[in-house]
Amino acid sequence: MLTISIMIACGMVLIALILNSWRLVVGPNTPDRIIAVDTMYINSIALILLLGMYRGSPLYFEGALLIALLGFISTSAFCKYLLRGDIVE
Amino acid sequence: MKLVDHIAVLPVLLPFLAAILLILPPLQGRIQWQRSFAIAANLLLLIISVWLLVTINNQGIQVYALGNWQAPFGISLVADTMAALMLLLTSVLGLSAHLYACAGDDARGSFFHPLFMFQLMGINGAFLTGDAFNMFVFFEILLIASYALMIHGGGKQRTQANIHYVFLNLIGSTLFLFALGTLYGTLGTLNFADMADRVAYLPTEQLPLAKAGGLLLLAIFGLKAALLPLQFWLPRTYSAATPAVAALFAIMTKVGIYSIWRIHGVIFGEQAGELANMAQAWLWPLAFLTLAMGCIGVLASQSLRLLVANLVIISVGTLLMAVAINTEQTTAAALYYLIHSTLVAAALFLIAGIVQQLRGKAEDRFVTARKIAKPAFIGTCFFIAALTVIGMPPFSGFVGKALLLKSTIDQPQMAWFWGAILIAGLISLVTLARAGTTLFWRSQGNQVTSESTPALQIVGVVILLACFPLLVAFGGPVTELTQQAAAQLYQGITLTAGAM
Amino acid sequence: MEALYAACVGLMTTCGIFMMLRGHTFTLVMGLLMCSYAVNLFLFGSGGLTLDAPAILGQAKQHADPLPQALVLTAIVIGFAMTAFAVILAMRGRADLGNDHVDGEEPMDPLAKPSVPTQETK
Amino acid sequence: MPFWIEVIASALLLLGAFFMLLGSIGLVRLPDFFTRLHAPTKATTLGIGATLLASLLMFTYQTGEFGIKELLITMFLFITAPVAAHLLAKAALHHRVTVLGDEKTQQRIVQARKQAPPVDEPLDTKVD
Amino acid sequence: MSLFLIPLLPLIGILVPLFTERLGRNACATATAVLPACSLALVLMAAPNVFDGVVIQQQLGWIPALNLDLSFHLDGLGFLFSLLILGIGLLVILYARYYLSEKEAVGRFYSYLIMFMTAMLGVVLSSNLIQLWFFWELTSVSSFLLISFWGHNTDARKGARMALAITGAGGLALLAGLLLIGNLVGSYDLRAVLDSGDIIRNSSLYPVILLLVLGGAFTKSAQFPFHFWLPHAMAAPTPVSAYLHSATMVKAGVFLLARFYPVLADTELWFLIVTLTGLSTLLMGAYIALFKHDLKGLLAYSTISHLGLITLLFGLNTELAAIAAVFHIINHAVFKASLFMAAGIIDHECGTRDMRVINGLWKYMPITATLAMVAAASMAGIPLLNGFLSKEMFFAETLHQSTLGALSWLIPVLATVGGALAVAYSLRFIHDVFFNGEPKEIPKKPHEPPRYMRVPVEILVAICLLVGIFPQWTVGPLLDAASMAVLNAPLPKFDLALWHGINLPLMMSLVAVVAGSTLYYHRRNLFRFQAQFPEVDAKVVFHNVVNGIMLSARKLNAKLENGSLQRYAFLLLLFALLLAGAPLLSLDLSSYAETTPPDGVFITGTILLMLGSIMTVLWSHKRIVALLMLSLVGVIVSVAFAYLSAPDLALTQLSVEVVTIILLLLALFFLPQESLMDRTKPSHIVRDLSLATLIGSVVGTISYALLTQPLDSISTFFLENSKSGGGGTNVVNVILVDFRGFDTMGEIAVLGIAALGIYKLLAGMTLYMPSKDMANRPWAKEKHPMILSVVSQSLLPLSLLISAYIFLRGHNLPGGGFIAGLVTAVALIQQYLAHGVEWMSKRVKISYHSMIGVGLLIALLSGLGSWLFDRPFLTSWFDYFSLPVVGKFELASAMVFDLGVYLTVIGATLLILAHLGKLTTTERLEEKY
Amino acid sequence: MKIHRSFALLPTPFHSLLLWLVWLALNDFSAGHMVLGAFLAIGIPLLVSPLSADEPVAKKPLVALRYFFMVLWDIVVSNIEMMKRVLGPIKRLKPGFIVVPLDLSGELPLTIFTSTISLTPGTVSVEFSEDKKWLYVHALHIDDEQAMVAHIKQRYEQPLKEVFGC
Ligand code: NA
Ligand code: NA
Repeated sequence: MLTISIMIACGMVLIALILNSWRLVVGPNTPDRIIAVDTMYINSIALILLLGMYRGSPLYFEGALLIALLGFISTSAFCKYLLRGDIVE
Repeated sequence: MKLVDHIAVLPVLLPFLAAILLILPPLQGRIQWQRSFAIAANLLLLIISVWLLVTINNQGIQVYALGNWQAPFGISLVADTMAALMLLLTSVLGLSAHLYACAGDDARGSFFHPLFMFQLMGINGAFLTGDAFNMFVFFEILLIASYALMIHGGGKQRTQANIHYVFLNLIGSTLFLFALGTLYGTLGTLNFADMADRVAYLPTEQLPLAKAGGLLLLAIFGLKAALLPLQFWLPRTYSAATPAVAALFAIMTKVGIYSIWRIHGVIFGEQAGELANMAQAWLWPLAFLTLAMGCIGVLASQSLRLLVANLVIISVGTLLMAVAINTEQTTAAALYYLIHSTLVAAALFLIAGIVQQLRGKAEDRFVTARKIAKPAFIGTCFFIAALTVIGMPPFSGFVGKALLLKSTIDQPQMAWFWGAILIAGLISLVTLARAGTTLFWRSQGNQVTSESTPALQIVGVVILLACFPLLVAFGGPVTELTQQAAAQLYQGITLTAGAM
Repeated sequence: MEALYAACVGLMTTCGIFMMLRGHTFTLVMGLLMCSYAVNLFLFGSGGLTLDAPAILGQAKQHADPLPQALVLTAIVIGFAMTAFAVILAMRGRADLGNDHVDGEEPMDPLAKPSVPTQETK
Repeated sequence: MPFWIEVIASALLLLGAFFMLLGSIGLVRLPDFFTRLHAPTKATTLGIGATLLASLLMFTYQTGEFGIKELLITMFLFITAPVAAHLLAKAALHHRVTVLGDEKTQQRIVQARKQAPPVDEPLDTKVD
Repeated sequence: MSLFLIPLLPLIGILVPLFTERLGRNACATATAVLPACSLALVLMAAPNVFDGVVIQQQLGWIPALNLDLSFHLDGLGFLFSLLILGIGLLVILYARYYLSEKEAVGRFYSYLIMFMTAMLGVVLSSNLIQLWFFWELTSVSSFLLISFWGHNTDARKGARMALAITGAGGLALLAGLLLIGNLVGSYDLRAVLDSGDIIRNSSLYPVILLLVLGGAFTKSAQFPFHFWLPHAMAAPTPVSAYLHSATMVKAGVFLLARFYPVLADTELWFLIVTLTGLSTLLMGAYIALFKHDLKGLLAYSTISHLGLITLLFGLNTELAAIAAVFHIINHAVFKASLFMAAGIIDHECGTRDMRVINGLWKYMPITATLAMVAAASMAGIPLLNGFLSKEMFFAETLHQSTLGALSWLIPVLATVGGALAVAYSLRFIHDVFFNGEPKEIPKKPHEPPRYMRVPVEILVAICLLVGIFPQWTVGPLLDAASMAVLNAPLPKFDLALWHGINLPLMMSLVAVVAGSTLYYHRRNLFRFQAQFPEVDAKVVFHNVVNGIMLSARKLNAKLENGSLQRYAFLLLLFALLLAGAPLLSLDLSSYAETTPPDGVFITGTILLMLGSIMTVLWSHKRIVALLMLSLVGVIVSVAFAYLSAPDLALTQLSVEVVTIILLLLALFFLPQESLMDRTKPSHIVRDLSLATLIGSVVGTISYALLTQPLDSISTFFLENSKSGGGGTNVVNVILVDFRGFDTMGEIAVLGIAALGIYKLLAGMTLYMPSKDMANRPWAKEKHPMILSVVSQSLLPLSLLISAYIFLRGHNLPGGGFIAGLVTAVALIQQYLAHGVEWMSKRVKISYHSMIGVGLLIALLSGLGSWLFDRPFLTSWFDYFSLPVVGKFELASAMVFDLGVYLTVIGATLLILAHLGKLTTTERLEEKY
Repeated sequence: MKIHRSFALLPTPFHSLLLWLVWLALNDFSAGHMVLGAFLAIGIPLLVSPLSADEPVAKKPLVALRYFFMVLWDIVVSNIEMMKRVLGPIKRLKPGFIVVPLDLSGELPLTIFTSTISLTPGTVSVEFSEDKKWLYVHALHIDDEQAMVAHIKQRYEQPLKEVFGC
């Protein structure tokens, strides 16, 4: 049962990813695109976790952790760029 | 293990250690200390290079298994006669260029000394390595160091030239990885000797892949060597760099040529079955055109530095033609020519630097300017270097040229080769005579420039110039070494040793 | 799977190279970056594709070819260093040359103001 | 694996995935930037939280040890998601994206952009 | 006696004048003369041997690979030339002592002169082909120095360059010819070569060899059409002309003809080329000489003409002609040297050499005039003088040839015409200078030169007379010996008497004298006739040709090397495409088949990746959006690595990607925010797109082939030995820090160097900082959003902990020093982002480049540590320990290495970002809202 | 800004404890990791102490805990709210900006407050006024602005004031 749930969940996350990429493509503004990418980061975390569960391997955890950490930094850098241009002034 | 057993790795580790110490306290930020230390390191490197050459002569090829992992699993360094000669050449070049820089150019920006050492580390590693991927790594070391050294001193021209140089080489590095991936994917190994071994027994359906990978490498080495149509970056880059850096860069094109010998002469050499000598067909016409382009460049040059840079292209064309002819004798001759042409290009870059200093606003452009205060010394230096590069006696140029001509006498390409070399020689002669007479004799008014040349710059130039008569006087032993090197390359001795 | 993977590598290479040829330092850097992704995938693929077989002993029944992975790791790091240099060089180019064009023609950049070329100082 | 663990884990998984999907649907459907901002900030965060819980449950059972690694990511996301949302909102404000809302809202946007206190009088300034 | 000493003594002598210069001109000249005089003595001591036909040869090994030996021989020809070189050389030394003024660099001059002397001796004494060429080129080089002695003078520079270019070109041809000869004969020893004439003449390469060697000889001897450099070489000080252009350098060419006479002569081709060249040179030189107003110009063209005569003689292919040639070499050297010296005296005393203003010098310098007139008479071929004898032989030999068939009569007729012209210009030399009224406005009042300046002329003129009157007694043995060497065979009978009775040659001489005198008498008409033709200045022509070549080279170069990186990159990529693509045409993909069907995750990932890539390109004009797309691509690639069983790669790619994006964002602020696309022509887009697509296809195809074929790789070794040999279960990490630790060391070195390089790039950079964003909006007010600062601060310890975690587990599980380093770096970057550079630099006092140094040092030392245990560099060590509370744990040298990696990564990343951030410390003008 | 420097062995004991627990969570609860984790938990705060500002300490941890669970609950609720809005008819939405007057002060409390607002039903905090006296909040749906502001202040600001004692 868990396997099936994982697969269904996986499918849903993939649909979510596709939807996000639609937002990424159409925009219309740069902030819209940033949210789209940010959300995709988080979806990727889910995808990696699901992959780990599916394969029964704990090796993927760090990947998820890093995406969480780095995705945030990347998003804040993009926002900072829009706000001030210079991100480490 | 005694120290002599580690000798093959020393030419890499010594400059590495020196570079590291130079960016750490107490050396960091103390320019005088840095100078003394760096020169000492250079001298030591020179001694080690000689020692390595002697060791190889006495004990045969030195193979060093890093991490004690034997080939083909670990990375091994293979020091044969050719590598040792290149190392010796590099250390002579390094020493003189470094001395020159210590006269003051080194202080025109930060980190000159460590970067110079890193550059030597990269070059030496590229000469020594017996592993394809490790070669990539050392290429990158020497490249990144050269990127940084090239902009030493700052200024618009350098930035412009550096942009071209860096970006083209970055594309080159990307291609290098594609090539390595292809070769690893077909051969399943990275050790040169093992690769050569496997190329011969490759299943037919995989031959095109290995060929594509191998030829792609030719593009990368061609870019380093400045093979047409990949030579455009060279004139501006070399002429924009600080003299000492340009002098050191003289060896960089040779790294490309050396790699072609190693990869296309050995791995895809005679014993490579269907892929044997696959690069030569491409190389021959392009090398010829490179030489032609070099000649055009030489004729078109309007400053000494540009002229010298274009002379480098001529030498590259000459060497690559020899590589394409691909016989043991030609290779031996080409190796001699390589040593000589590298040294003379370096000497000319240093001389151009001095001339530039002495002539005020006119710099090293071929225009009438104020008289140089004491033209005799620098003029003589230029004259010696010019004779050498043209290939006129009594300096090493004629030996190199005559050896090349002689070694190709029975080859089918002889007529083209001879014609090209002789005409290029004539063009160099005409342009250099013009350049020299303009720079040192043509003057305007009675005012005399007042700058003088620092002693260290003179020492740097003199060391290089001293090599030319020495290369002639000891032409016998030197050619014996180059022949030994070529023999090792062609008889696969290096390979057998590397596969141990 | 292999076909899709290869198609992806090819497409990314195409995109990267197209961007490289656009005549601005910034697009060049982006093209290089794109190409480095492609080349990493390419190099990685030279050892074949494997699912659920990390090269970690005791964690899986079979193991992917670890060597290409190690090579890609090295390539990534080196690529990072090179990209960093290239990016800063692009800035230096803007500072010294007043524009970011590399097409050899006169600058048409309305934002560019000719600046004094800078000398590297200690 | 006991059935109840499977059930709970599956439920959490499906719930998590559902919320993630919900966030993305919101991102697509909602009409302007600020409304869209709500969707991933909340739904996706919750979704990933649920998924992580499922993972925690599963691995804890599998390895027989109490592993709370997943809580770390959850904690991390819950700390960062609102900050990211805040920064995005600021960026959008600066970027002058089109905002749906009444006169009062438009007025407040102008004030917010200047980081000034709100004013009660309606302003003439039009927002693009 | 050692033969080596003959060239060696002058070689040492090159330095003598430089050191004795300060002692004054007399001392300097004397000291300079000593060594050549010794050399001359040595040569003379060898005379008995030489006259007996004994060839002395000595050699030493030098460069065997080149067949270059240090090898000298002394035969008759060498002996003759050595005498000329040393003898006339000594006279020129004496002469130059007076010719050069106090102010001039006498030392340098003598030094060059001796250098040239050495080179010439080398040429004539060499018995190795390559060595011969070596000295041959040295003569060109040293003559360049001599001609350009007055380098500040434009004519001197241009003349010297032209001489060097022409003789240099000839030298190259000669080298080629000599190498071919050596190869053909199988020996580069001249003695062996001289005995192999038949091999060479019968070879299919003979015409090529002949042309190449003649190319060398003719350029050096100023034969038509290579003659034009010689008159311009007259810009040299006159002693140089007296030496180089009479006795030595120009004679090197005819020496070569003589030297290779046994090998190359005696064929029709030889006859045709050499005779016709000689003949045309003879006539052309003599004709032009007549019109030269410059004294030295006249002598120069006369030299050309006489060289033509000698060449013509060699071309005739008869033994007696060759002997006559040798004889004329001697005679011409003697009278021409004296004439040049006389001309030099006149120039010296009058301050000009223009015959139009110099007149009637007989009155002012009767002795010099007499000497010059005798020498000129010899040049004209007047009896009782040496010139007459060889000219008689010449006329005689022109009659003994028939290779031109029915036209053979032309040669003696034209020879007589040449003789007549010689008489005419000699007459002009005598009449126009010493008589013809009073001198016009000349700079100085002429008088006799210093006593010893005349001595050399006197000696030479005496020789003219002695040889002219007692030929057999004076030069007989010498001529025999030299001729024997030239012919490399026993000599035919010939008679060196003054009077052979009334015969055809004598008649020809007579005709020449009469015609020549008549010609000179009617010179005004002739000059008027000649004035119709524009005077072609070879120097200008040569200069224009060279300039023209350079100009077109410049144009072509500018067209090819147009400074467009776009083009260079295009060429590079195109070249790579051709190289990699061509072999693929024969790749048969049908044997390659997919092994795994793709699943949903994979397909979605692929779609996203492709979408991201394409979008990046499409948005590349709006850079921030493109970056966003690119960052998405990076994440998907990372996830793909995770999916495809490469967790380490996923982690690394991800962290690198984020740092890169941050870097690009930083840079973007200083770069144009948008690319102007209107610059690009649609045709360029199509072109670039085609290239990119083709390369992409090639890469994709190769990738597909690699993915679907079985690979027999060395990797099993790593999997088997990772735990036992490297002490870790994460094979990728063990490869990085152990099996291929050397790569990793290089890789961190690259990172460190890049950081140093970037530091250099950033130094002193002033950048344009936009005060508004791309849509012209002013920037937001708040520099550091508060809640970002607060959250970043509290996340820092957590991030550091995570990096420690990743670092420590690396050897056995995904992670390692590099990723940990990047995580730490990113956590610190986050602080920069949240608080700014200023805030950070107040708090963080670490010198990042020292950190790089320490990191690299640790890595290096961890590798060197293995030396202590007698193992190669980077040999790893690991062991398991246990402590009371802690339990069992592993320690490995690889971890120390990894620590080095960790520190280097942090140092490098932060060095870059922190210094980049410092650029912006200048306050921006806050725009009004 | 005041630069905080503490030479005490445990500059922030709470942080150290948290780090130690995280370390154990990341690895395992073995003795070895307890020792190693302790080293790190003490070392890292020491290392970063120059970079950390003085932060107010939660004076009432219990209230804080209650607040934490309340927010957690609200998040779940907010998501159900969200679901309705997102899946329901879009046209009925009445989005807009509201302004919340702030009584709270201090960086950490304000941060927690704005984060809470962003995580909970229908609101995302957008911008402070410069004097940090006002908070602009975007609401997904505004029925009664006054009530909304009051709810936020009462439900989230009040407990936070209590926790931090300001
Ligand atoms: Na006259
Ligand atoms: Na090791």
